[in-house]
Amino acid sequence: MISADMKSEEGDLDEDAINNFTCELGVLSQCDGSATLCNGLTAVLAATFGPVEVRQQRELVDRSSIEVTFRGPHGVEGVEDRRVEQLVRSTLEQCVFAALHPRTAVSVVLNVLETDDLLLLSTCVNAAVLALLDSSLSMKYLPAAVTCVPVGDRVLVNPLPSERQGSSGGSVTAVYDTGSERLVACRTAGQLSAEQLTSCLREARRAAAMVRQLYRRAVAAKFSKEPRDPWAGPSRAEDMPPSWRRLGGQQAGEQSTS
Amino acid sequence: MSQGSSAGSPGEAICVVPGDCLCAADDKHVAGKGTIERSGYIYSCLVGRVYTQQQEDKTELVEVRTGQEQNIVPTAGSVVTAKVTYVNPRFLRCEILCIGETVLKHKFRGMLKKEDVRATERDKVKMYECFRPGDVILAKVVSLGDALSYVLSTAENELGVALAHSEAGALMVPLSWAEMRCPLTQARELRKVAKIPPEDVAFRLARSADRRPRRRLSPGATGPLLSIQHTADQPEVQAVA
Amino acid sequence: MAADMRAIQPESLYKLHLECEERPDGRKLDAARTTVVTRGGITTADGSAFCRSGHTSVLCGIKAEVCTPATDAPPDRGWVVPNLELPALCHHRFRPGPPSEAAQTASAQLLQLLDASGALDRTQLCIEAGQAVWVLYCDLICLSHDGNVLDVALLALSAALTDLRLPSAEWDATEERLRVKPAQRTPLKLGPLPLAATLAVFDKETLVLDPAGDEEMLCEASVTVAWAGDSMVLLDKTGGCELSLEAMDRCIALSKKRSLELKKLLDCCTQSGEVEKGE
Amino acid sequence: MCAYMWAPPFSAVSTMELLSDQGLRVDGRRAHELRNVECRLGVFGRADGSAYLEQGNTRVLATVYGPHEARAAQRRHDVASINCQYRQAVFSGWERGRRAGGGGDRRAQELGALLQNTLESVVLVELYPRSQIDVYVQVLQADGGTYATCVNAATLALIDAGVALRDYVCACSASVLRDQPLVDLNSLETSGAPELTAALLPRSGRLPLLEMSQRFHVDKLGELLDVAETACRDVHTILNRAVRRHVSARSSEK
Repeated sequence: MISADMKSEEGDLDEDAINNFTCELGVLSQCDGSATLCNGLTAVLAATFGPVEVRQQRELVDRSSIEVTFRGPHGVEGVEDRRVEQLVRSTLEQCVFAALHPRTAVSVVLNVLETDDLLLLSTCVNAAVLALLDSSLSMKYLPAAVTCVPVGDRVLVNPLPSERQGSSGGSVTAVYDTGSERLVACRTAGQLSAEQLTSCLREARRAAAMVRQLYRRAVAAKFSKEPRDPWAGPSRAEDMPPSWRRLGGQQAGEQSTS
Repeated sequence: MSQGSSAGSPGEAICVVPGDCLCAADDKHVAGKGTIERSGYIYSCLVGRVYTQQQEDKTELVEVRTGQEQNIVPTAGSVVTAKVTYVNPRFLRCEILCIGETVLKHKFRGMLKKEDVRATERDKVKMYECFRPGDVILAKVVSLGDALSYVLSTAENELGVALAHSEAGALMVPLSWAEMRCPLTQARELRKVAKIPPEDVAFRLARSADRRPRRRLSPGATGPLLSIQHTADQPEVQAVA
Repeated sequence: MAADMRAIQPESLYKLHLECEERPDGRKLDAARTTVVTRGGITTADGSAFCRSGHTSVLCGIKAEVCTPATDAPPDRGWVVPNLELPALCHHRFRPGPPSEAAQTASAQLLQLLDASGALDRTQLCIEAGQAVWVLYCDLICLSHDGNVLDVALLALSAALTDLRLPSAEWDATEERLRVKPAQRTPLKLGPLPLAATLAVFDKETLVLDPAGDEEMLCEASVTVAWAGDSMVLLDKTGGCELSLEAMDRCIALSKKRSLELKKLLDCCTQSGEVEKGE
Repeated sequence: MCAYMWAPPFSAVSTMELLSDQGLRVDGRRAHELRNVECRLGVFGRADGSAYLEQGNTRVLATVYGPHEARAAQRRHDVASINCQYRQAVFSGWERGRRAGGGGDRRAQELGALLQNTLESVVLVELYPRSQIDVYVQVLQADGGTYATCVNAATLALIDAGVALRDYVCACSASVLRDQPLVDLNSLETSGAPELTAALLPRSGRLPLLEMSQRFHVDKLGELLDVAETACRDVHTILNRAVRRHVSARSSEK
């Protein structure tokens, strides 16, 4: 049933942008929502708590305050970690319906399991969104983050380190609202020409729609594991369409170690 | 030491600096603002110009005026404009933004207790039916209060909520002393509404937010300036009980 | 009892201003504040610059020190260490204490911008590979904070780098010690320096260049774009409302124009001195 | 990483005579002469009061915020509390100083507390109960007499802020070299000689601060104090002239 809906709505998109993605929702039991997301060599575990009681200092009278804690792979906290936190927090502040829970806090914890640095930022944003989806917090829209690297005239989307030969070191990480296709956040690194930036931003917008599909499948896969849920789709892995299968738990582990 | 340039020319006030001796503190002279009386003399404690003022008891009040914004702090009895930040069933907290007509550079914290909301039926007051966070209120300072904040009161017709936004986010129009209406949804919300005197056009203009002027603003234009500009086409005033 | 609209409803007042396309300080939407660059004011530093844009002022002083490169670092490259301080002195919102998160991230961003621009070839800072290299401690102090500190800080850093004169130093291999002649000084060879422009976004579409402190507090989003010559070295849009790609294109064009103005300002005063750019 | 230090530019002079036979000092001043003073009030529009002061090569910026609502820890119910912070820029000296912040710099903390005590003697704190006045001084370039310059700059900033003061407070440093008292030392002279810093309320002649480093003979103290007091009065004359000029400029603008 869900698969038919998806086909009609999303059509057949080229899926190069999310080829290297694996994800799983609800991996942790003690938090309100959790997700792991692997993108190539980068793996992030996200957990959300909330809405919970808020510390007096951070209390906001008209909405809930969103706190993001980022734990890097090395355990040493640095300034770069704060910048990742800032970007994820500001993205979530826009998309979460914070006004529904005034005077509360929603806290998101991001744990980096593995990283190749380039894709860290976009993976963190996407993992945080998946964890929020898992926690069933109301959201205004689904943001999707994509990292693009210009190489010559081409633009690579979410490239693996092996694919980045010949790049000048510039990269663009963009977060889009997948509904209105407007830019939520953007951060670049290295040198880019204005044309490269423009083509990266446009390419990222196209790829963000694919990340949205990934979100849909992840949620569908979650419901498929919960047979009591009347919304559940196929319950056994064999019944799922082939493209869904790699979203299963064991495969995710295998991919991240390879 | 050089005396102020204006000292020589008669008619113009003398320029003084802190520590300057102004005159003897005798039966005829009383130390006013910006001065200090010490060992029989009146000294200046600000940089500014000296002004004297004849008082009713035939003494002269000696003042030093700086000609710029005075550093004022709230005192008991002054009417303040404040923004509500926190409401609970017993009291509310707010930030004091203006004292009288002076805009403060630094905000002060204020507190309004449930029993000071109105003068009658004080025990039936429900805080949530009078104020919401984000409301702009007019209140009078009752006392300096405890260590944390100034204690305010709205127990007068002219005091209470001056500006409030509805749940839909629009500026609401007052209907009576206890109700306001949202112009977007027509929903009514309860507030302890202040009766704004007709000459206070700044609030009236702000309340009728739909009628925005489409004319050039002078740089640094502020509220009172706006109100003077628009007294001619003053918007119709909603009846306030 | 007439209360000031500026205090009570800054948002509505600002909207009125935007409708008239004129900002509270009298600027047009795409106009920057008057910017002043003064070089070489601090005689105890090896290079210094003072930059002011409206009420925002940043002072940058560079001190060069010699150190041995660490074993895991490239032996023939020196270091640049920018550090931006936002002391309590510059704004009443700040309190005395350890450096704030904003100051730390801004310092990191300055280093990132300088590295990305490639303006400074760090092999110039090498005295003897593996033995002695220069470390440039670039300390920036914000003296007055009225919005848009990063742009002004970056301008101050770039100007101070052009003002920097390194003492000539030689490594004496036989005695294994360094000989520094502080009297003989040479400037660095610099590529295109990074220059940033920040825009604030109101009403989802309206772009406002070089926001002042109040505008920074009221705006829905802000976009910082930095250029080094013709290439973009940073586009940072963290937080705030969503933007259409057309609005982003306008951001890029406006920031490019502003960075060219700033570059002209820097070039004008390559000789030590003060240059003012009137708006 | 080991740091190599190279000689600061003036090391060659350190053996030179600080006071020539003609009675001239290294920078050509006479013994009782102050350095050139430049000052401006109201340099930063966003602060309640600010002042920039140059005494020779020592450059100091002071800003004042307040009186505003006091933070809980500093609140006093009957008077205003004065909160001072002293900061020295890391590039202000010939050798790069330690980074400020984190409360690590003991000397800066001490000078902040000292400044607070000095200013409490002139500010009419009883006029602003339960409030707080922040005075921040930032040394941009240090060439001797930094503390004295900070006191003078803070006075100017308080005046600019319109905070009620009993009087000016003016400070100056003094020293003794080969039996000859010197005033307003620069960093070269400080390195070799004892230093006395005095602050004075010129109208009442009171000394709210007296700080000494190194030793000198007690018989010299009286003479040194006289010299320091005269120097403080000279500073007062200069500051007073600047303030009056500022006020007349401000009123002519209107």
